[in-house]
Amino acid sequence: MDLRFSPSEQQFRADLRRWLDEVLPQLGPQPDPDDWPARRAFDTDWQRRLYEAGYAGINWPTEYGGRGATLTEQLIYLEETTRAGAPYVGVNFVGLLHAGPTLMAEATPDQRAAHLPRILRGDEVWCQGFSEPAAGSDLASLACRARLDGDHYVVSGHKIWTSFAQVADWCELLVRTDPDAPKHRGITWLICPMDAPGIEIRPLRTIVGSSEFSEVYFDEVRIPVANRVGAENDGWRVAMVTFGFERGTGFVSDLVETDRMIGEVADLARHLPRGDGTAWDDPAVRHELGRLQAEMDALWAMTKRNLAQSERSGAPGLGGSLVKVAYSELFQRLCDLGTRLLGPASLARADLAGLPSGAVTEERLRSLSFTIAAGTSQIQRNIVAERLLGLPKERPWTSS
Amino acid sequence: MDLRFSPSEQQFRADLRRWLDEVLPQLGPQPDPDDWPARRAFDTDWQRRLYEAGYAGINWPTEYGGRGATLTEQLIYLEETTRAGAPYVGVNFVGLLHAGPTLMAEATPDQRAAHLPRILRGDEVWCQGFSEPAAGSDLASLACRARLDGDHYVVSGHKIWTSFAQVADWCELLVRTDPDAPKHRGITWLICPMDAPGIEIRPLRTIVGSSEFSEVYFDEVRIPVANRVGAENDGWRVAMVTFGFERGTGFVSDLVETDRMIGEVADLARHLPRGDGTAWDDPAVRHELGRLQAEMDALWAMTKRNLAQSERSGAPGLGGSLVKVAYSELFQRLCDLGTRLLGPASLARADLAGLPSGAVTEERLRSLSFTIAAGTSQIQRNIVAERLLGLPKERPWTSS
Amino acid sequence: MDFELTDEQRALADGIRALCNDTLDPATLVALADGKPAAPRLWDDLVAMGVLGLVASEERGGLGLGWSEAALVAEVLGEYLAPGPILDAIVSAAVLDGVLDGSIRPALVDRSAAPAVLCHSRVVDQLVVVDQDGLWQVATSDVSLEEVEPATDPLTPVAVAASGWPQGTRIGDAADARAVWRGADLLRAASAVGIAEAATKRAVAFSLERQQFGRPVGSFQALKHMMADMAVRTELARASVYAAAVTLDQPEVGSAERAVAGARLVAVEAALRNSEANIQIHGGMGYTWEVDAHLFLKRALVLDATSGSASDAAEVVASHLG
Amino acid sequence: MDFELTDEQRALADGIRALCNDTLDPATLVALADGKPAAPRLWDDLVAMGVLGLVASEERGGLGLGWSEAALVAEVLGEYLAPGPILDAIVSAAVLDGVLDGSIRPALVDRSAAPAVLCHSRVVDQLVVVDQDGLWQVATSDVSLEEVEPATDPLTPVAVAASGWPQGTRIGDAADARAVWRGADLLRAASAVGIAEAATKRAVAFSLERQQFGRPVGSFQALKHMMADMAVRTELARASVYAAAVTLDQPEVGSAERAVAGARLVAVEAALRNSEANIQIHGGMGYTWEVDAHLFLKRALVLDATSGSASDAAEVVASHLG
Repeated sequence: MDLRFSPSEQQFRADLRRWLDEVLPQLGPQPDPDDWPARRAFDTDWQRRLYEAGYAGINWPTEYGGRGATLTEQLIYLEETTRAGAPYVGVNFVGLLHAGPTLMAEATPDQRAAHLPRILRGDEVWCQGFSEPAAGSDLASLACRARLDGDHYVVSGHKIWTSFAQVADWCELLVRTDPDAPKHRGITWLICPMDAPGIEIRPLRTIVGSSEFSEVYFDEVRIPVANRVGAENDGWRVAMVTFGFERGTGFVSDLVETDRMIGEVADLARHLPRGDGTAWDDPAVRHELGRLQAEMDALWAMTKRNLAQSERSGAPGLGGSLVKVAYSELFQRLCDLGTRLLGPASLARADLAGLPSGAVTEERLRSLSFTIAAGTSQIQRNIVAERLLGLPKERPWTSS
Repeated sequence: MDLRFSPSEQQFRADLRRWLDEVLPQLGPQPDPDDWPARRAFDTDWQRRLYEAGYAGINWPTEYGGRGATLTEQLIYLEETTRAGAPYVGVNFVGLLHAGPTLMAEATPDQRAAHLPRILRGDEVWCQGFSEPAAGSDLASLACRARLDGDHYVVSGHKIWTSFAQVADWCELLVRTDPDAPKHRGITWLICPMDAPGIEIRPLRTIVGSSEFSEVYFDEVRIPVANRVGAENDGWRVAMVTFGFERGTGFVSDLVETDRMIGEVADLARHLPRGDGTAWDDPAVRHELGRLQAEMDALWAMTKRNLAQSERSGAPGLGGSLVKVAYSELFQRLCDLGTRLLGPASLARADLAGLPSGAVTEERLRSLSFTIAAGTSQIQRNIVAERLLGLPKERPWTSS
Repeated sequence: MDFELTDEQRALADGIRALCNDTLDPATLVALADGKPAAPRLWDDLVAMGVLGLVASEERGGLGLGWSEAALVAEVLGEYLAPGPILDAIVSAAVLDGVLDGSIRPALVDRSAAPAVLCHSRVVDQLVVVDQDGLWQVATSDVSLEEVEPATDPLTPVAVAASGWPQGTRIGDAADARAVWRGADLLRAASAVGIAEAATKRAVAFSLERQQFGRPVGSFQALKHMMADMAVRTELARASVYAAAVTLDQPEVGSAERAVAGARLVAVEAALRNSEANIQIHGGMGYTWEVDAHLFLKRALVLDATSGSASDAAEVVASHLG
Repeated sequence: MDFELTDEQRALADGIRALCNDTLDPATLVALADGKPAAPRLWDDLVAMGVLGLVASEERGGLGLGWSEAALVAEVLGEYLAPGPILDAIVSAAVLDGVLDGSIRPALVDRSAAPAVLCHSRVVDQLVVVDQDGLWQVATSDVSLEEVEPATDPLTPVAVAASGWPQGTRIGDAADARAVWRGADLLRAASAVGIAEAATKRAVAFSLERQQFGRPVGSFQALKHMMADMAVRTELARASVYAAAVTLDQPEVGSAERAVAGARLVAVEAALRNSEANIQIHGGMGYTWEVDAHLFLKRALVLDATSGSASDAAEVVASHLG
């Protein structure tokens, strides 16, 4: 076991840091979160800069133009960019981390050539059309229908929780091509142009009032058969293939942010007047933060173990589910502590009396999504129980 | 809503208190918990005293010689006897609180006459033969077999978790008389004499080393058909009938004890040196105890509400499950705090350095049984979810 | 002893429930939360029904009923997310004229709370300021208030008084101040019980309807047990709040200070945890603005932030230990 | 960076596991817990294998390996509930002669802990006393010790020194004392990881075998999720302990003080919660002496009681915040 970074890893970090120091001041201010065209412009500009500096596709193989970095380098990359406050992957998320890897694994050479270089340069933006109102945790029960009409699929249905739909050029779309097959077997994976006639996008407001997600309605949308990735009715397997691409770095940025926020809440406690001193004088507050930090340090160490194991095996482990279960609830506890400390200042999602109450209260609300999005904590615990511990799977319900 | 006690309730309390003041000093010391003959003698002596003073069968109807007290009087009775440190119901538990009520509801006049007065006077002691090694939470799957042979049932099987088996005269015994019927339908309720040939009792040590429970083995034990209560194969219903007898007082003594123990742990904190002061100077300790006390007060209030509702409806509510879920976990948290406060003194189940470490550490271990015995917390939550909230029942497992 | 609602108490709660059913339908609440003009007649109806005078003495023109009745009303108002400073008005009516006839809309503030935030500033015209020395009346027109947006709870708009609360006119002594604040804490806790109850009902209804993997999600044991815990928390909170209310009405049964602090702890905790669990059970839909799950959490946060700190309440209960 | 065990580390852990499999079968442990004479060759074998010299320098006759190796060994020993002051011996061997050849059996005590309790008093002949000023050697024959029964953990008999620990002979300075105690805390935390792991394995095995309602109890989601949480706690604890061990070996990667305090918090908590959950999952059988579920909880309690208080550890971690 070795936690020291090698000279080449240290060099990688130093180079990256130097570049970030140089480039970040050149960026304009973060756009308003609800101004999607501005967000696209900002995020794709950043992607282009990464591309030019050789950091685009940090986890993509070199054969597809990626950096092909080791997992430790990816960890350093995510750690440094997050710490430095560099832009998030943002609107490039689906292209870089989901659709792109799927195309690498399953698409035709033509399809790859058409999309991968453009994704990498920030020239095209993707969104994901998987979830449906009645198919959340039970994704395979999706109903969005596609029938073959000559050399086109004609798609009708309704997708939900689609991020970036407003500004995406393409959508990785799961549709049901065989309604009579068992639910996992009648699904097909399509590359859907978002400017096709018949697509309607309705933003969905979140509990913090933002338009992070949309509903996307498909009304007889015609998609060329040439846009199909993988075989007809084999889309479930195609969609699952990217899980093998994820090897433990999925939550690195979130952990770095959580670590930072523990420090910010501690700082808040040190500045909040309480009696003759501050909230930090209360051992209960200090110990609660100490425990959160100890668990955070453990999560960080676990991430490094996951990476080391994935690096050796070449396969993803179950570490992601373990990290997500623990980290999402840790973050919720942290935000709960933050608002409790704020007291009356938590009545608004805005900074009051010089306190960072706006951010803390906003995170308090936002944290509710952490145990829901990307696999609820219930689903994650099922995964850990069934795949790691070998406990029995849920059985279909009898109608007795 | 009125929490004031009426003049007659106040009189009842005053009389009881006076009697307890008078009688308790006359009792000998509590016997060793593992000396079962001494425990029987002590507990039945106490029962006889209660009987003579008119407090026996506080919740039994007057027609069976009981006091027929109101629920509020029962609450007062349990509160006062527990606070005064009066003996527990002890070996009389099954007779007074389970077998007796079952006989009242389901037995023949002869069976009632033979047992009820003797139970009330402490002349006979009962135990319960319900659970089996393979039938715990799933009690109805019990396998202990009884076949009819002339005017006797011949019983063979294996019961477990039987308290007082060593000193009981009688056992309320559930046996399977029809192995081919659905599991709830082939069970019969028998009055089993514990001196019948073929019964072997093997004490089972608990994690605190005590012999609170036994396993009871039945090898061709002959029980007269006249000892059957209710119809053959109707024993499940007969056994369930006592649940209707319980109207919210089941946990009163436990709550009074828990309340006392919160005070004791607070007292411990006030005496434990910590730096220049005591553990009580730590706000984290005080707040944790304050929260526990607030929840305890809420449980006590909830018990009073349950009683009031049962008094009006005449029926038991689901209050018992609610109280048990909350109280058992509260008690565990309290004991956890107690041992954490003790630190090195918790290394022995004995008083060290003038601290009450023996009792606290013993309770810490004993508390583990609270979420298991008398319906695990998982079963209790199922009950609350299904019966109070109307959520779907667990379905049988399909063998897919 | 009979710790069950009287028929009169039940009828009072049913009356408020009927009123809320009429005026606070989900569409009205969503419109209000969106800042759209919505005109619930709630306040006028409450004035008309005399509900604001529940605890005010008959000499003051109130009904002179008890805290038990006020707590039952506050619970229902919480369940329906009733907006506006109604609880403050009920408490203030005992010390301030003009509340009962609807001519003023008062709010309570604690001078020691920092920062100095006023809820429902747009409709409040008089403040009852509580501090260690007594009770003070301040006209909001005498306070430099600044609206702050967005409010955490869209149904509870807030403003900040950057330079704190003016001294004001003395209307009561320190004991009055403690009594007023204790009453307000009780009603906030009662309102939290309503939140906890409503969150549980919403979760159960949703989980019975929502199908995943060919079965209602409410049939999965993880969610069943989550909802069982919600029910346990609600019932504990309700018992605790009712006991505290009765203790204010019947001082011989115990310490009002301990009872109210305990009720605040248990009830606000129940409101927070249940409203969070309701969001979790709703899954993605629970994270949307359109579903009302978030409004219960946001109201619970308001109750937590306006009832002093939970630590202080725990300290009060602990001080009675031993 | 490669935070995975080397082949040598894996072989070391496997060796200890094989030894424990041979000498600490369940029957031997139950006999030991019952106070019956049982003669596990464990100590002699550990001496023979040189395991007690894992961290002792080569000049002292030790192996001069690292804390990483010692932590891996302590984890396996915890998993098998190995009795005796083995962890103390591993740490003491770095500062005391005679441990490695088996001629003395040492134990570590903290002078500031009250009351003054010695674990494994029957077999310990030398004490290493840690205090603020330094490190001290005391022969147990110079201490007035009284055995106390029953011990909380039947595999960890205890005695009390009513008049505390004698001053003893100075064998190290304050920095040595801190280093020794830190090493011991690390190994106790590592042993707690073993407890957490073993409790999880036992729970899973039992829940797959035990049938209720016509299905293995491990198929009920409530228990599945309880065990998933056990796995999460174990893996977090393991990562935390390994990171702390590596931090002792490679000081440039972080603060050893913070890392060990964090590992103590996370690992002992995992041992306590997992061993409790294991008892719960076993149901009634988990509450019996015959099933070993209780022994894991009792050992976890010993680790909690001998590692300073969790609050102190949280304070240490908090002091690094900001």
